[in-house]
Amino acid sequence: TTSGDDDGGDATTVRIGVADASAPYWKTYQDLAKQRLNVTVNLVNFSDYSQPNPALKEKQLELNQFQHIQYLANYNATSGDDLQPIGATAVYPLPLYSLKFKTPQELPAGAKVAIPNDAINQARGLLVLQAAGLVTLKGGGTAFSSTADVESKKVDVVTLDASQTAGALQAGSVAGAIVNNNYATSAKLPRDNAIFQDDPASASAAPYVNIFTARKADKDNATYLKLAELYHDPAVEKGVQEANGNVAVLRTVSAADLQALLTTVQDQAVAAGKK
Amino acid sequence: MSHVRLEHVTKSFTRGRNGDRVVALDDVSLEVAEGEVFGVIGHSGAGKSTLIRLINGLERPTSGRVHVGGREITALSERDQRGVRRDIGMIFQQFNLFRSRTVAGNVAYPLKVAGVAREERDRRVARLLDFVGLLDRAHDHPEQLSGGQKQRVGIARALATEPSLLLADEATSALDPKTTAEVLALLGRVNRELGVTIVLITHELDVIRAVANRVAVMEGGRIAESGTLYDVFARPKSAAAADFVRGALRDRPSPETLERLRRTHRGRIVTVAIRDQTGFQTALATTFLEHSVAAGIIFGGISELQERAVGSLTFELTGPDDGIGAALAALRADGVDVTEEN
Amino acid sequence: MSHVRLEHVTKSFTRGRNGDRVVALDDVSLEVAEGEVFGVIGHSGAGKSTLIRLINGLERPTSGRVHVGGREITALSERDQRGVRRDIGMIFQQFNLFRSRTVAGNVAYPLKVAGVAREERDRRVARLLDFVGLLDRAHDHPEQLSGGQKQRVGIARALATEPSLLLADEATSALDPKTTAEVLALLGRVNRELGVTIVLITHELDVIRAVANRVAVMEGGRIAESGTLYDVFARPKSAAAADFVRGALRDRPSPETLERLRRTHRGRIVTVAIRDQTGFQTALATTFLEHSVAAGIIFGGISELQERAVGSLTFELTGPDDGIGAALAALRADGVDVTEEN
Amino acid sequence: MDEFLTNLPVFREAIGQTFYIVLISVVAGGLLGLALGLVLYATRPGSLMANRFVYVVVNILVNLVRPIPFVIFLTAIQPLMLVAIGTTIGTDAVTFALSLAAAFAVSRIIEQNLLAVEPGVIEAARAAGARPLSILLTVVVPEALGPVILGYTFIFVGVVDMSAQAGLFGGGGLGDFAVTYGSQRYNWPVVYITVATIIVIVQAGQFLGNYLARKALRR
Amino acid sequence: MDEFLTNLPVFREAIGQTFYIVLISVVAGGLLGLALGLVLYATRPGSLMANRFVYVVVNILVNLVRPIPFVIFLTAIQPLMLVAIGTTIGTDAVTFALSLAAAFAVSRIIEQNLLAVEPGVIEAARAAGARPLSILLTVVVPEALGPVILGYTFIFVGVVDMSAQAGLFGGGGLGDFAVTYGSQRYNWPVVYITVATIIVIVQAGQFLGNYLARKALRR
Ligand SMILES: Nc1ncnc2c1ncn2[C@@H]1O[C@H](COP(=O)(O)OP(=O)(O)OP(=O)(O)O)[C@@H](O)[C@H]1O
Ligand SMILES: Nc1ncnc2c1ncn2[C@@H]1O[C@H](COP(=O)(O)OP(=O)(O)OP(=O)(O)O)[C@@H](O)[C@H]1O
Ligand SMILES: [Mg+2]
Ligand SMILES: [Mg+2]
Repeated sequence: TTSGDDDGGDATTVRIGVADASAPYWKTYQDLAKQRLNVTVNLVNFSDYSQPNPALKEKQLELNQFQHIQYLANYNATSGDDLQPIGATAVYPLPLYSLKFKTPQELPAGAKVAIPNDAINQARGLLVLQAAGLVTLKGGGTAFSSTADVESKKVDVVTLDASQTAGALQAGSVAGAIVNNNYATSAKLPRDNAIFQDDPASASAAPYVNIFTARKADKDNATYLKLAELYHDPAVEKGVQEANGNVAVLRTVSAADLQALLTTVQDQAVAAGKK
Repeated sequence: MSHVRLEHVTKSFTRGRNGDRVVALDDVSLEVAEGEVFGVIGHSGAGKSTLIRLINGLERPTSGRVHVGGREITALSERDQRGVRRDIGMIFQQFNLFRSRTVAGNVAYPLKVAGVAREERDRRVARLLDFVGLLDRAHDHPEQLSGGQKQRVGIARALATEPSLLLADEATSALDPKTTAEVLALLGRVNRELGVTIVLITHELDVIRAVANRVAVMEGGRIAESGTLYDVFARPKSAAAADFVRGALRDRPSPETLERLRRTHRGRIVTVAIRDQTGFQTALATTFLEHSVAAGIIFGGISELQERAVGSLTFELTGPDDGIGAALAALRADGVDVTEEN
Repeated sequence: MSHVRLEHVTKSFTRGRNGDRVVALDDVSLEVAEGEVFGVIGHSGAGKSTLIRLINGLERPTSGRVHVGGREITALSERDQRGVRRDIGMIFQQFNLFRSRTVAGNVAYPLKVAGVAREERDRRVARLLDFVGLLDRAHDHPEQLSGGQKQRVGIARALATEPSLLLADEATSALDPKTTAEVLALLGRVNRELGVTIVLITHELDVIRAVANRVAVMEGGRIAESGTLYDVFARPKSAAAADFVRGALRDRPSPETLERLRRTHRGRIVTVAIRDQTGFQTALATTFLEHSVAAGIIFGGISELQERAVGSLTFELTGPDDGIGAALAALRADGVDVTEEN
Repeated sequence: MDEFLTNLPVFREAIGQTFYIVLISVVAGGLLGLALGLVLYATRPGSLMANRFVYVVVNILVNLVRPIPFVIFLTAIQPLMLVAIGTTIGTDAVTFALSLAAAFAVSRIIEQNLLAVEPGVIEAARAAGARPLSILLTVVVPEALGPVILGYTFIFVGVVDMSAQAGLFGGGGLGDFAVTYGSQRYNWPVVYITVATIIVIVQAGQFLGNYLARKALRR
Repeated sequence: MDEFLTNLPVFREAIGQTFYIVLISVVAGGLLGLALGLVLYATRPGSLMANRFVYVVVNILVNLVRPIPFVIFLTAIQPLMLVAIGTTIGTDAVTFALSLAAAFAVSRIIEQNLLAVEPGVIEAARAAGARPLSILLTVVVPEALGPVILGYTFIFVGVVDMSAQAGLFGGGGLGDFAVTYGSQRYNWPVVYITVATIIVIVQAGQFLGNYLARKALRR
């Protein structure tokens, strides 16, 4: 079996780059990997999303699990790499929260709405706001839109670090906020306060399915595929739901399908990059 | 009335790892009268600077009391000491000029502190700088000045506010004789005309002589002797004072000088003390002539101390041996202090 | 052979906003022979420190050349200058002690630079500190010392490597007469015994007198006069030298002193120059006696310069007016330099 | 390059935000830091207004704040921020937080530089009867001015760097622009141009600082 | 609190990482920064080894690096990092980057503090015929030692703060722990305990620095 570059032999160690190592389900996952697959999983936590992919490419990780297809496509397109998805985990809806208002329509004109500032979440957040009728985006918006593409707006969009939108909402600095699920759960934002969200089950949300990613050469590596599968062990899935306020829509998609989807989205990304 | 009074003041410093103590001042009591020029002399390390620094409270005594102008400065808070200090000018041994200020800015500083209005300040600064010969350097910074020029800035700064008490720590040590004389004349003038009390530390006799009324001789942190200028110099009682006076008056040849003198002078060499005796010279000459002794002055110094002459002259005596003996005996009988150098 | 030679050296500094220039040295040429003690005197700001700093290359001249020990230091790179500097000791006017080092560390520094081994270093440091009376303060830091003590550390440091050339900038200005005499005796000894050439800046006559062979008098950046000690002091040719000598010898009463003397002395006051004339005193006395004039010495000084007497005495003359007139005329006829003070 | 041009308006805005954030932080933080630094210097044992209690408290306070991760610091002072400026996000919020952070850093720099001032000149000022505060402001600070100016320049550069974290809280600025429009999108031209702009701003500040320091030092 | 206990092993590891990152960065960055600072000081016009070219180049270089956002800086030096330590992520990578960043900051602090040294003592050393490098190391640095120690203390605190960004690159450490296990999860006990730990470390460093500086200053 394959192993980390530096440690050969039987004892298999796999380094997985993640962005939420603090979530308890990873502990469950690591235990199971040891028991069932005799694989030692080393989690490497990144608080910056721009790093796990280059690190994987540089063979400093064997796998990473923090992104969705859309993010990976974007990365491959812009960096010229060819990283591949080998297993799906879940889709998370991206809801718009408000503490004072019940529907998007109630938001007064000029109210401040926070969205994440990283490229992918920002585009997705803007698409959510557009769907909610709060902004319109240039050319109808793409997975690459940024605040610069806002054509007309009812509300004032402010970008914050993804981890900060919930806090800004709670502090009363904004009237509404796009909050990623993990942060909503951590911030104990009541689910009821989600006044709008994209539909995780819809086909349009398909590119937002989160994935295990490997280097292309490793896309058929049995150990890695098993590790991806292990995510859907009931114990892990339960933990994932707990960590995400039961809003995760768990997905099992075959590696081949994921890779095909990636190709499509990546082509779109390349096209978007050229325009 | 006394302007400055020290009562049993002791000051010691800790030094080194094992906490050794240096006793810089050891039970010093002292009184400086209002309007007096008080000289403090003593060898290097005797405690002179420490003494002066206690007077304006830059240093607190380990024990004892210091009174300035009737107020016990050692009992005052730092805050109350400030009022006292505004009326005290200080010339530092190491100048302590502000590097961030120009020459004019240095002199203006105490005036600013005292709240003197701008025009008045400028006027006074110009006058003082003119006096110390640095008016054309008003806009230079201290590091552009020579040692003596720096000292002159320090003097001008200390005098700026026309304080009623001036503390001068070796105020002319870096100055040439001519400039020293000018500075001392100024000190004399402010003392006489404005009644400024001056405490003057120096190792130069001429400085003391030019202006001091009374002197204290320090030795190892104690005051070995104090009294009027004339008394201390003409008739030193303590070994320390005698020692210092000998070095300072330089009216008696040192052993080395004597040796050199002997090389060029074949006659007998005697030193006669001069103590303010009018007509004394005539008596001396007469005595020598009477005994057919030729006397040549080869060394000596007569200074004027508080309007009286003090010093000594060294003569080479040539003539018949018994004549010389008789002349010396006659002089001694007259009460003249004659020492034969050998 | 000349140890130090300056050829037409000029040094000017820029100052102020409008780029004014201070000419610190103006076309100075100078030669100091090997093994000589060369004194430099002059008023404050005359350019003495600047001159000495050019010799070891701390300052580069604006124009002109400086040779030390046969090498043109002004033509050497900073790197090559270092070799020359190792053989030059320097005593700074402002001491420039290392605050980060103890007293012993300061003295040891040049030895370290010279690569002297540890034991030898410790031995030499102890010997020097013992000499300057600071052995018990070896482990103190400079800020714990008095002004004179700091200067003594500077002296010990400059002598540490037994350099062949010693530059002393007001090396005794902070010292009392006794310590000064000790330091000068040491300088004399290193000069005689080790053949060290010394360039000595001072404003104190006694310092020059004690050790210098030749002197230069500086004035406004120029050398007003130079020659043997005796020539310059006994017969100054330039106004600058005369001016300085008058201030330094202090053998003539200043106007203020004269005024005071006049207050207590009713007779006529005359000053007689003394120039190394054996038997002169007898002649003087005889003349006065002959004319029934009583003469009292009220001021004066006779110093020994290079084994010759130089100075003057101020007399109060009492007696018949015509007698005094005749006596003075007789003295003048004899070639005696008599000035009537009035 | 194309993408850079598309984002030109955002870039322009980012420059404006950076100037806003940096200038206000350096000035406000600089003044507050000067005050804190003076307190640290003046109250240390043996100094002009020696006060063990104040010294220890301020000393600890300054250390309390400096090492806290900026995200947490900003979160922690949110209540204070709401009172002071009514919001916890955006350019003003970041500026507020950065000013505070800069102040604590400045205070240490000031303390260090003032400590190098020779005791002799302070004695000269005391001997003239000057008040401690006046001595601090008219003697101690001017005597240390050269290094103090360089210290401020140091902080200026530090604030420009810290302002990159403004993006976390919607503060914008060039650092955020370089990251979100540049490195996060693997768009290197944007990164280069933006970083170059930052560097030009910093160099300009540094040259000014060096120039002023040289004037103050006169060497 | 419970959650804190669950994460205790991670916390322990984070402490270890922080010590590792901070100590190496302060020592390695400190030495490199000292060297750079000496170059800045010694080559400035009128100084011991005045060299306009070197001075301008190093001056600009130092400013090139300091203001670049840490994320971008770390990305930019990845090729260098691969050569030097064979990885671009993890504790070593962060330590490497922080050491560099600290070095550039240290250089400015050193420069500032050395500038306050009195020219007279340097002249005394030159007059003794000492080499410029020897003067720098055995005279100039010792004369400025008090402030220099405080400068290092300042950088130490700064490095502890910067080490919070280690998380960006999988470097771990207390700062990252406080953010990812604490503030991002709105888990305040974790934040408090972690920040308190950071502060204790920093206070200990500061007290040591103050103590050493006082010894060096003797006032
Ligand atoms: N760096 C400088 N910038 C401007 N002027 C200077 C500088 N250094 C010296 N000078 C000036 O040059 C002249 C000569 O200075 P120098 O220090 O040589 O005098 P000095 O004879 O040693 O005087 P002192 O006996 O007072 O020490 C003085 O007028 C002084 O002000
Ligand atoms: N801070 C200090 N720590 C330790 N010892 C000190 C301190 N200040 C002064 N001393 C010592 O106290 C003694 C008296 O010092 P002071 O400065 O009063 O001497 P001084 O008479 O002024 O000498 P000088 O004529 O050399 O200036 C000296 O032995 C000196 O070394
Ligand atoms: Mg003294
Ligand atoms: Mg001089």
